This record gives sequence, C-alpha cells and structure tokens, in this order.
Amino acid sequence: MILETQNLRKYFGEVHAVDNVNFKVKEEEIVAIIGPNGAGKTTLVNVITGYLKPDGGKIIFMGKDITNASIYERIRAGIVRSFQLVNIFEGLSAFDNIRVAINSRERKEGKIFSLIDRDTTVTKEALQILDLFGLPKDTLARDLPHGDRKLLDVATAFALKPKLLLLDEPTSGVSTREKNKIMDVIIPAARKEKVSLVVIEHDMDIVFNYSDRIVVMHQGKILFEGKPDEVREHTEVKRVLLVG
Amino acid sequence: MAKILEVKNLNVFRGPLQVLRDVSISVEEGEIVAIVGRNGAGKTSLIKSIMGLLPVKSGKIFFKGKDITNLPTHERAKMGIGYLPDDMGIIPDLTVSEMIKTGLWVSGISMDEIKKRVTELFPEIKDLFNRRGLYLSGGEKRMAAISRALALNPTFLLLDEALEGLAPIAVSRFIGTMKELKKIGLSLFAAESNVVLASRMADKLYAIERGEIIYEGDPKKIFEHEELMRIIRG
Amino acid sequence: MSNIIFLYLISGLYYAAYLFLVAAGLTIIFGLARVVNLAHGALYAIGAYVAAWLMGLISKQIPPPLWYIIIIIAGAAGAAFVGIIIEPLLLRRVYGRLEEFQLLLTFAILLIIEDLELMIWGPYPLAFKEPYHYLGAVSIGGGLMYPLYGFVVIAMGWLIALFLWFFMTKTKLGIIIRSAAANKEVTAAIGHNVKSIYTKTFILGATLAGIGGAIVMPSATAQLGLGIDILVFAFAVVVIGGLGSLKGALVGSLIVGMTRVVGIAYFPEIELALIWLIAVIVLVFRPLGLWGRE
Amino acid sequence: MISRKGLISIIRKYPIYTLIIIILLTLPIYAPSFFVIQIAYGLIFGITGLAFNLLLGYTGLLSFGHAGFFAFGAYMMSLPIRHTGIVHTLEVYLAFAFITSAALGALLGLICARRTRIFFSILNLSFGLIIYSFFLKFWGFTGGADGTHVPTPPLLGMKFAVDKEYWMTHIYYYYILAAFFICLAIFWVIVNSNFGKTLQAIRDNEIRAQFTGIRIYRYRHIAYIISVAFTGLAGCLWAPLNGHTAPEIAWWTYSGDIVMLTILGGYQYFIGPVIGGLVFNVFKIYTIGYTVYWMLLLGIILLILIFFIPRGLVGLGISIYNRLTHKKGSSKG
Repeated sequence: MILETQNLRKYFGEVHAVDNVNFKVKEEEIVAIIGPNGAGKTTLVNVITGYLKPDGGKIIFMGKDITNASIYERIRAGIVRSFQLVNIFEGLSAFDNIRVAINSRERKEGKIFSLIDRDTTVTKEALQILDLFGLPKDTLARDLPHGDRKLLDVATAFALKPKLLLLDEPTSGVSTREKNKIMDVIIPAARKEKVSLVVIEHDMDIVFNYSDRIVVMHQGKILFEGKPDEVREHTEVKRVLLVG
Repeated sequence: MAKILEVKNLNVFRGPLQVLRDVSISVEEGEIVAIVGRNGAGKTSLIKSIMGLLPVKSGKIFFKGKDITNLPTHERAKMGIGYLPDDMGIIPDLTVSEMIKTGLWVSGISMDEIKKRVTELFPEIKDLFNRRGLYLSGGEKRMAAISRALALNPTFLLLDEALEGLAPIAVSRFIGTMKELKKIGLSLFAAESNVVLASRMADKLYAIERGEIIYEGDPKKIFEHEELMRIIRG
Repeated sequence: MSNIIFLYLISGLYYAAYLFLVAAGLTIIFGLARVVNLAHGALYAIGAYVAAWLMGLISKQIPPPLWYIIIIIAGAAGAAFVGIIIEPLLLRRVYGRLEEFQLLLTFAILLIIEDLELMIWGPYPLAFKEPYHYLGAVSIGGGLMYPLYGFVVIAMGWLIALFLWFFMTKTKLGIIIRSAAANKEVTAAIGHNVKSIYTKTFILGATLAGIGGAIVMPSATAQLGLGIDILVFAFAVVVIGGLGSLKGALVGSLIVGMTRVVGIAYFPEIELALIWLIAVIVLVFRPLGLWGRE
Repeated sequence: MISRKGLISIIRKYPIYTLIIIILLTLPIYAPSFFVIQIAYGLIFGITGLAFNLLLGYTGLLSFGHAGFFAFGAYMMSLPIRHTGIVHTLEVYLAFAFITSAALGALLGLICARRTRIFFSILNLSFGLIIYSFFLKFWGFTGGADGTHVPTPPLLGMKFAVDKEYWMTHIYYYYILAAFFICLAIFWVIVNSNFGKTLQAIRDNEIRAQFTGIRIYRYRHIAYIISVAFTGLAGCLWAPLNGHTAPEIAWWTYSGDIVMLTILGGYQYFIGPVIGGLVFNVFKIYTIGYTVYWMLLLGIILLILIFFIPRGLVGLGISIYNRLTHKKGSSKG
C-alpha cells in the first residue's frame, strides 16, 4: 500500500465533503475516483495533497503518517497533483514550466548564478518530456490551446517524478478526441515510471478503459470500489451515477 | 402562452475560452425550465449572460419580447429578472431584512407586503430577519436569497445550482418552493447539475455540454437517452 | 502633571480627529473599489486650499460665526468636485486591472493635483488663521492654555464618525454600498447601478478628506506637499486598523494620534518610526490590521 | 571570451543595442558636460530600475519604498566620511553599502516577504519613510535636512588631479558605465538562472509553485535582499556624483519615480528599466528646466502610459518594429 487514509474527514459547515473515508492506493496502481458533482472527490484530493487540512482521521503515505505534513514535505515525499482548472505558469514557456519543475525536484531551483540554458541534463530531460507530451517548446503557456494547457499541467507534475500522482480531471474541457490522446500519453508514462495514479474523471469510457480499480464516491463517502467490470454491473452504483 | 425569455445563438467567451456556442433557449410564461450539465459545461455562464454579468460576443437575448442584449444588469433587474447566484450572494455584513430592503428600494413594494409573501413560503424566516448573513446556514441562505430576489417583485427568476449542497430533505422542500413560485405566477430558469432533481422540478429540460445545447425537451424522456446520460451525469 | 497628560490627550484627539477624516475616506473607497488611492491626501489639500482661498475672498463680508460653516462647506465642495471628475474619468478605467497600474494612476493624479494647486494658488502658503484665534483659548490648569478651536476640530471628527456610522448602518445608500462592497454582481442584479455607487462612494470619501483639510487649515496653512504629508499618517492608520474597516480607521486614528503626541514630546527623532513600529507589530500578529478583511 | 566572429553576429542580431553601447562609450567626447552627467545619473537609475524590477517584473511585487533603500546606500558612504573624516577609495563604500543594504533587506524581508499585493506596497512605503525620518531627524548624526557633504573619493585607490567637472564627465562617468555593465550582466544572469525562473514561476502562480515544491517565501525573501542590496549599491554610486546626501531622496515620491521609470521603460522586459532610467532622468531634468509644472507633465505622461502604452517604451518599440517588418505577435525581451 503506497497510500492509505484512515477515517479521513473534512466538513464544510453542514456539508460533509469527506466523511470517514478509508481510501487506499497500491503501488503502481491506477485508481479512478468517480461520483456525481459534490461527491467529495476533489476535496479528498485536496486533503491528501495538503491543500486543505483534514478535520479528522489519518493519512499514511509509504508507511509514514503525513496527516500534518506541509505541502512541501508531501511534494518531497513524492505526492504530486494537478488541478481541475488549468494551473500552470502562464508567463513562462512550456519548456520553462517543465524546467522549473525539474529544477525543484533536483533542488536546483534556488541557484542564482547558474544559467538555466546551460544545464544540459535538465534541458535534455525537459525536451524529452515535452516530446513525450507532444508540446511545443517556446510557446508561452498562456498562448497554448486548451488541450495543450491541460497536458502541460500534467507534464509539469510528471517532471517532479512523483511516486503518487493525483490528477483532478485531466481531460475536463477538452474534446473527445483529445481526451483519449491525453490519456494515451499519461497512462503509459505512469506505467513506465512506476507511478501510482489517482484520477478523478467524469468520462466513463475513459474510466473503464484506463483504470485498474474504480472508487465510487457519493455524498462524501466511498459507496463502492472494485474492478471496472464490477462497477459497470453494480446496480446501486449505476443509479447514483446516472441520477445522482 | 408567450415566451418570457428567449435566447438566440448566444456566443460567449471568458478570456480566450469560448464558454457558450450558439446557445438558443426559451422559457414560456409560467414555466419552470431547467438546464443540466456537468461542472464547467456552461450553465453558470449562460445564467450570467442572461443577467448581463458576462459580455456577449454575438447573439441576442429577449425578455418579454424586448431585446435586452446590451442592457446593463441593473436595468434587467428592474424589468423583473431575479437572480440567485450559485453561492446565493449573501452579504455577510447585512441582516436578512437589510438584504431584502436592498431589493425593496428598487421595486417600491412595502416591507410588510414582502414579509407576508416570504413567510407564506418560509414560515421560519420570521426569526431570521435580524440575523446577519454571516450566521446563516445553507438552507437559511437560500431563504434569504429567494426573499431578496422576490423583493424586486420579479416575474422571472434565474437560479444557479440552488439545490447544491443541501440535505435531501431540504432539496425536496426547495423544489416545493419553486413550484409555489410558479403558482404565484413566476417563470423560472434553473441550472442544475443533478438530472433527477432537474427533471423533478422542470416542465422543460435542456442539457448543455462544452457550451453547446445537446438536448431540449421533456424532462422525463432524457433518461431514455443512454448516450446523453453518460455525458451529463456526474 | 495631570494637566500635561490632559494636554497630550487633547492633542492626540486633535490629530486623531482629522486623521480619521482622511483615513475614513481612504478606507471607504478601498472597501468598495479595492483601490488604494495615493491621491487621497491631495483631496485633503484641495479642501484646505479651497477653504483658505474662499475665506480670503469673502471673510470680511460675513460674520465670524459663519466662517466655520463656510470653511467646511468650501472644503467639502472643493474635494467633492475633484472627486466627480477623477472617478468617472480615470479611476473607473483601472478597476480590476493590475495593482501596479491602479497605484500608478492614483500617483499620477497626485502629481497632477499638486501642480494644479501650484498653478491656481501659487507657490506661497495660503492661510486664514482668524477662526483659530477668534475662539480664544481655555486654561487647562497649571498656566497651560489650549485653543478652543482644537475642541471644535475634535468635536467635528467625532460628529462625522457618528454620521458615518449612521450613514453606513441606517441609510439606503450606506447599506447598498456595503452590499456592493461584498458582492458587486448580486447588488447589480437586484437593480442597483453599481457604477454610480462607485462614483458616489468616491465622492463621499473625497468629501471627508476635503472637510479634514478645511478644518485643519485655520491652525496651519494650505501649502504644497500638504497632501503627501497627511497621506503617510493616514496609511499608518489604515494599516493598523485594517484597510476597508471604518472601526479600524477610528481606532487606528486614535492610536496614531496619541503615538504622535507622545513621540513628538519624548522621541522626536523617531516619531514616524515609532508609529510604523506599532503598525509593523500589529501586522505581525494580524496581517490585515486590527479589523481588516481580505 | 567572445571571438571576433561571435561579436559580429551579436552586432548583427542586436543593432540597436550595439548603437546604444557605442553612444554610451563615446559620449564624453562630443556631448556637453551637463548631458554626460545626466546620462551618468540615468545609468545609476537604470541599475536601480533593474534591482527594483527584479521584484516587480520577475517576482510580481510592487515596492513603493525603494527610494528609502537608495538613500540608505548613499548614506552608507556619506555617514562614515562625516564621522571619521577619512575618505577611502570608493570600492570600500560600495562594498559597505552593498553589505549593509543586504542586511537591511534581510531584516525587512522577514516582515514583508510573506506579504504580496497592496500590503507589500504599503509596507515598503512605510519602510522607506522610516528611513527618511531617521535621516531627517537624527540631525546630529546625519546632518538632518541639510544632509551631508560627499567629497570626491579615490577610485580603485587612485586619486585624480583634475577639476570636478572633468572628473565627473570623464573619469567617474566611465566608472559608472563599467559598474552599470557589471550590474546589467549580473541581473541578466539572475533572471535567466534557475533562481530567476523560479521567481517568475512564483509570480505567475503561487499555488502551483508551492505544489511544485518551491518554498515561495524563501525565494521572495532572497529576491528582496538582492533588490535592496543593489538599490543600496546604486545609491552609493550616486552619492559622489551628487556630492551630497540629503533625506529628501528617501521621500516616497522618489519611490514613485523609480516605479515610474520602470513602467516607462516596460517592466515586462529585462532592458525596460534601463531604457526607462535613462529616458526618465533626461526627461525630468529638461522639463524641470523648462517648466515649473513638471509634475503635471509627468502625471499626464503617466496617464498616457497607463492607458495607451502599458508595455512601456520597449514594448512600444518592439510593436513598431514588428509592424515595420510585418511580423506578427509579440516577442519577449
């Protein structure tokens, strides 16, 4: 088990966004979290990644209790995320977005007198990642088309070489064709790098095609979890997913 | 029946991103129309465009037969369009009765009159008039926001995810409230992410995805469209 | 000894009174428009100039008791007039733009107003001290005298604080301003013209600053750079009290006013540093000031 | 070192910069003394602008108190001379000003590196004013409003037996020009370094930066220290040119000037503040000469900048150049 939450809770007033959730991720596993709007999927990711503080429960990552760890400590431990809304460095080129992330991973982000262009190993790696994700090099992030912006967001996360990567709707707002393109890049990359992947996703085709295991959330709780086929056949899950 | 609201071929952008593509909808007088779609599908953008809170690139919006496409928001409100934003737009600093007053000052109807009307809808609001917005619960916020909108004496209400985050019992209650409002002569246009709830309240249903209307028709019949349901659920 | 303390107290209240007028305007405008107006002190200076200039013209024709009223009206009208011009013409265009452009715009307005003062009223200070002397002074014991006019200014400050409290909590416009400050979209959607609310709020803030300048003028002079001097203290007030809060402006003014008196009496070299030291201490514990909100 | 071939290709690539460099190098030969001195001032303001823009343009922090740090640097030369009566070679004071300013930045940064936006601006405004009031009011120590005289110091340990004007227009001018080029190179390296890109990432998206494992307060603090240190250095270079330090240079309207020259040049461009510093100083000096209403004129120009050329002179130049050569889109500076 790479990640385990124990009775994790996060309440917003009366809304029990995450309600005693025991969520597990195995090594090199690809887990999809599905559920209707407001089911608590994003909140769960936010609590696991340290964006929000939990109201109760524990988060265990690779055997260590990280419930009260800072964002920085979690990143260093290998928990990385992307965001539902594109969250990139708008004023930097795609290339520099990636290089900033690699530098941070290599603890070189604070070097004042080393020119970023002179670092051939980082430059080479960044170019490889850009190539892998099919992104242009010098275009400013803010000038990229929406699908590429989503990809850049994920690519930056990959550049941090995470052990556990949580992607919050990596395909939201892109066309169906591009959706598959994005997943066809992410999944092999995750398998190759042996990254455990948690994906929040709405598109059932994607969920069924690409995940090893599916976790269904409803009203802050885990309603059901299982293999794609089990989820597909489960009537209660069907009802919740179809009608909320 | 006459059309109270008609939106024709609306195109709206947020920054470089197109959020509405050739959207056309209409609401008849005395009708509840709902629009369903996932988060980010364009529901809020549509409602904001109708209210004049987002600039329209092309297309037209008619209210009671008048072209309001270029009218400022407050003029639209004065024509009788009430608006409930997704967070209810509660002012933490003001009491419920002060919030209601901000609407009354525009419509000119009396405080007694509006108190009578809203206590018929929500008997418990009597105890809330002097409470500040900051201390209202989720359900109370909705009561306050609906009361404020009614203080404008509107003929038409725009609701953006009015049921989001409510407990099931409160949901049923507010669906009841909407039907009450319809009875007293209002037309409603409601954005909703939950298809079942939308079909429970609406006379007509639209579905939106990626800024495009992908369904228009009978709320009950949408469940027959397996493909459609897959797109809009969640 | 007690009379010295009393003197300090009165002097502190005196500073606080006119500081409050400037800080209150600054904070009301920020509360709604989220723009920190660097030109706000210049509006204070305009109040002082217009009052001094008008009194120079007509003081001989009117009975002394009327002076006080005319000074206030002149200062208020002068600053309000400038407000009516700059908000719709300039400020409105930078709402929602990057902060550096908002600050630069108000800085530009400050530069322009400073020179317009020079153009209209010339390089020499304008003074009209008669109202200050006319009321005489009262003995506060131990042979110490304090000018009665100081009490007028203090009273004026408190009166306006009271008025603002009433205005913001009881009047239509006040409540609508609070509504718009919290949520612009909803306020427009219940039928209020938000643009005109912005203009009115700016004029209100400008008027307060103008009154501040006008009532201080008889004890000082209207001169170039006046607006910049006062702004520095007004900033300290809002940083301590919290930008956007009237209560903060009131308490902040009292803190700064008192600190200034004590500072001038005992540590004249670091008077300003002392005030900002308090501001920094407040910021360490409450990053947004005593009553500030994000 | 750059080969001859490389040099030629650089000249081909950047003809305008080459021209500017040649003009700067040859200026004392043909320009009137007054103008040369103004360019010297402009170069110092250029250094100040570079230091200031590390915060504004690259870290997204607008300081309205840099005049205070500039004055601080200047006083770090004049005060030791005032109290010891000994005049060392200028480099001693430059080093001293740089180190003390860095220490000042480290101290103040503890308070303001965690703040952004308007709070950062107001805090720096107040720091600047505290420095101002310190120099103004500790008159026994600082000379008060009259300020302190700064004698002509030896440069690189050498005394020059020339008159003051010649010293300023020929010897010190080249000294400043050299210092300017060194600072320009240092800042160019900083903004193109790993650290520089990290700052830009923080500027663009604080939350994403945190989720990329970047400690945003630490790097803001470091950027602040660098900015204050180089601003102090610029102030120290300025002192012997001006021959005098007075508290008024710490006054916050001078901070406004620093903001203005940076925006005038174009804060989105590396070279923007340098162009801004040169143009602004010359412009200000000549308008003060021609009209008493120079603030009015500055204000109006500022309005034009805000509403019509928010990308400054460099941005304007680039868009004109692009239009002339029919290139589309914007390019980075």
